Amino acid sequence: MQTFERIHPVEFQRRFLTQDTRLSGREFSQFRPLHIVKGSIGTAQGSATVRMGNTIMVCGIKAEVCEPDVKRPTHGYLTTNVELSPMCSARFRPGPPSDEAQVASEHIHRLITPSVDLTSLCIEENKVVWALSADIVCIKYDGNVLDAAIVALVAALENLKLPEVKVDPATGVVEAGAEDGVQLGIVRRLFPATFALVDDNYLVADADDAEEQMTSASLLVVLDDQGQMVNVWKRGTGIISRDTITECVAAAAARKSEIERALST
Amino acid sequence: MARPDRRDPDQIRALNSVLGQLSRADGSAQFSTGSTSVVCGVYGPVDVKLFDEHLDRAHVEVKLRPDIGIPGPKDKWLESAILQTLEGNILAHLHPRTLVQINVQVRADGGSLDACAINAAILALVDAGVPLRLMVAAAACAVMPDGRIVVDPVAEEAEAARSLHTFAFAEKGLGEGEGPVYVDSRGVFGIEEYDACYGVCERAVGRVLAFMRSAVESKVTKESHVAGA
Amino acid sequence: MAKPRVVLPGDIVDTHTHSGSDDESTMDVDAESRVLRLGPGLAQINDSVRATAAGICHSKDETQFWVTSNKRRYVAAEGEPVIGVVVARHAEGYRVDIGSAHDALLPLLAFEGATKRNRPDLALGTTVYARVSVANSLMDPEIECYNANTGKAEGYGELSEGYAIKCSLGLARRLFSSNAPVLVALGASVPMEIAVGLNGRVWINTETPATTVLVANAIKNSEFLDAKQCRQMVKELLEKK
Amino acid sequence: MVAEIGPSSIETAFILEALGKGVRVDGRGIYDYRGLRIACGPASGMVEVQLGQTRVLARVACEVTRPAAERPTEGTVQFSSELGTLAAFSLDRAVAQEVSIARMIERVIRQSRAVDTEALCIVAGEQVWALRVDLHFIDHAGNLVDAACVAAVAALRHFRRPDVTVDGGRAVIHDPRERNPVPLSIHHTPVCVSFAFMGKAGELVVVDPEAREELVQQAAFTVTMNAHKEVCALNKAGGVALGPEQIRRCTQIAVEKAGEITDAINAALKTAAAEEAAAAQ
Repeated sequence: MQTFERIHPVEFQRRFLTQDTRLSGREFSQFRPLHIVKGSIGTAQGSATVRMGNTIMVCGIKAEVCEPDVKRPTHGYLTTNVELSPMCSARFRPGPPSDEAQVASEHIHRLITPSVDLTSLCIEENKVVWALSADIVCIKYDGNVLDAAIVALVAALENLKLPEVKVDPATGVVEAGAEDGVQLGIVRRLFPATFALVDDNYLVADADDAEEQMTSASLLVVLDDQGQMVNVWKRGTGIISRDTITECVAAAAARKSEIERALST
Repeated sequence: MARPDRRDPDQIRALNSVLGQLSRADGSAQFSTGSTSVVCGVYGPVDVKLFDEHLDRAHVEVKLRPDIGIPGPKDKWLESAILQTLEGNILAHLHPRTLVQINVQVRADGGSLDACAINAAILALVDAGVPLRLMVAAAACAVMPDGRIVVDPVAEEAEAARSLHTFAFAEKGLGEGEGPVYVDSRGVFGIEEYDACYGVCERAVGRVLAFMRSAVESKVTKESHVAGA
Repeated sequence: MAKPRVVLPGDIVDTHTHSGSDDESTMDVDAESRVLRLGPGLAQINDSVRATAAGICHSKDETQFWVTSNKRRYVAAEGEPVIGVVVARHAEGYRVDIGSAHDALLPLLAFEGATKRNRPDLALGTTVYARVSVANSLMDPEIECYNANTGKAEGYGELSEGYAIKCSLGLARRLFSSNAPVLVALGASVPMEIAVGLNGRVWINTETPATTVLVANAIKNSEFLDAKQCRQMVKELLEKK
Repeated sequence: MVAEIGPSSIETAFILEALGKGVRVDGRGIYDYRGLRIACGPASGMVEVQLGQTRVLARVACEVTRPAAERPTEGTVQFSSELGTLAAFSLDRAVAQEVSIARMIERVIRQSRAVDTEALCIVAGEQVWALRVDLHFIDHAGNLVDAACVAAVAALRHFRRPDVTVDGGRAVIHDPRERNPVPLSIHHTPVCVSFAFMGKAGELVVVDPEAREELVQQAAFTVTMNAHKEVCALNKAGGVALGPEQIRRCTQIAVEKAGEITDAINAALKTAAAEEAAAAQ
């Protein structure tokens, strides 16, 4: 069986898809179970590890202090960086971040920015604010990195603790208190669900690496706490019909409760 | 509450396109919707770097430069959006071991830039004679705080909007039950709002496709009346 | 024969085949199916013939369909005359840039009277007029400077003087047909040698550089003019000289 | 249109032979510029220049930043350009890299103090305006320098920055919709006039070289003048040596050409201002 899979990967997958099953035994609309460990990195102010089948992402948030932007004196900073290095999969080459990694970083940044109240990062207006840098590193790549990255980031933000900070008015030097301080209130959590159009006519949820090779279109649906939609992102020229997208939104709502349960453990 | 430029909610800004003006590019198109303007030059099929070479098809690449500043993550994101929307539409297997390079230069961003860039890119591909499956066009709309849906929002409206939606459709995909080629909806919105925006953008894309058809037709007839075809 | 009409990529071309369920006239067609020969710019995509390029769709006695479109990037096609510049020399021949995706190979023996011993010696940068002998999408194109059957040069070979200009493939194709209005108008009053390459390059040679530049500008200006306007434009250029 | 690895031998020979008889490949006179079209707008500080087929777009933008420690009362003007693959796909990498036009334009505008950086100060030591001029090469048909210089200078003069009122240490930046934006203070308009020298000893000279002529030139020389007929800069990067006589003749020709170009810039800015005024009613 191994050689057939290696020589004709497409044909091999097609054998399963035509019988409405998947190599992994999951239903077409079934997501992989989520295992979340919060605070997995001791040295980071906030961290979380997320395992979704064989896709593992670790998110670490480091907090530093810096001067606010002249135009927005009360706003702190939150930057996101997704790392897809050769460590997690042979498809990524060493060197500068690949297009896929840069696009994922930018997309997650666009989704998370309205979800976090940046003014709560302000220590002293126009002088000192918190700058959070979230690195989301992929340890193992088995498809659907975007979902795992978003959940890891949300979990890490929930885990984030910023030390008490005092600014010495004379010298302007910032001292951090010893014990762990306030929990940052994240305004709105994000619940992602990604669907992939495999072999141009099977829509599967949470595609793994093998299925991703045969994907002609991918659809990301992100919901917020109240179940409202935050993002619909459909890429690739494969056609996902209008009604299918509506069905995916419903499936995403189901996935949301799974994520909520995993986040609360 | 009227729109800043007093347009009707379902009115697109003035469309303008110029085809085949660049001397070096194999095909070029400048596409403008109101003050948002993008020029795109396509080279292809040309020689490809060994690293990118595919034995059975052409390699498609998008290079985008913003109007202001050095290219950053936002531009990389838009590059990927254009590539994902148009790559599958190019019959790449007809020209193996070659490169089709889509160079997108943003001239001015007055709102709804993503849609304008996709429209400029498809027209440049058509002008270059790169073999394509279908015509594709894009349009954007915004849901304002008071619930109104406005098509082709200007930058000012986009900032105040509750959610922003960009859709791209293939010409044959309209109304035949087929779906969108590209969707990017961001903000806070329910399924009904999403559906409404889907319809508004689908109609807007229909108008953009009609505009594109007349632009290409006038260029083709201008070139061919000499041949007495 | 359906009258030629402008098509855009994705347009369904009405080929009157009995399987054709397209929007245009629904003429009923006799039962037996005919072999359709699709030229450039057309492709069969799940049981309908669609255009893949923008241009004018022509048809000939309902079996041959093709789209003429104006492009700039040359895709080598067998039998077409081209003008190229030698960019490299290898053991088995020269590499010639003909403006297509890959440089063409010009074998050393592809010249009139070339033998193992007496082979042509072309320097880098030489301009040659040649004919595409091998062209398919998987291989680099090959060109030859003689007619392989007769062994005669028939005008192909090195172009040692004069000047080559670049123009669109559509214009080159029109110039290639002998009755191109601009060439007829120019030929009447200016003694000149012209070689048209279908890869969008035209070689011009006249007695003085001034007239060569005049001919080059006339050709470039003629792209969007019809026959009458061409004659008028050439007359004005000649008077100004 | 097609890859231009290098000029073919008959092209080189023909261009030189024609030039010997005072004839240029596109029919222009030796000292003639190609048609110059300058389009300002629609955005503020946006100018596109078309010199024959060469097209350059300039965009000016401003931002409030903290001044450099050593110059607390001066704003900054930064240029950036890249001869990317849109305009120069077929030029091999070496040529594209070496053509750093932004540096030349930056030197010309900075050394001639065309932009008053003192006027860019908002609150000394705290906040100043940082100007950015982005040059985009859209089509390269020769002589990018002259087109880029016209575009940069015209864009700086066309640009309007938000108005600012300062009371005490606090500066209020007014939204362009409430208070009309303010022009920059530009002392003068430096204009580049480029020459190409061809032939073995560089004896054949032309103004505003076209792409094919640039491939064959032995040396390039740019004279930068301002409207008061003063030379701001002379720029020659390598190539065959030029005698004092040739340089003197070039500067003389440059005076006349610079005048024509400056008039064209002023005319374009005037029509743009008129259109804006009409649109504002």
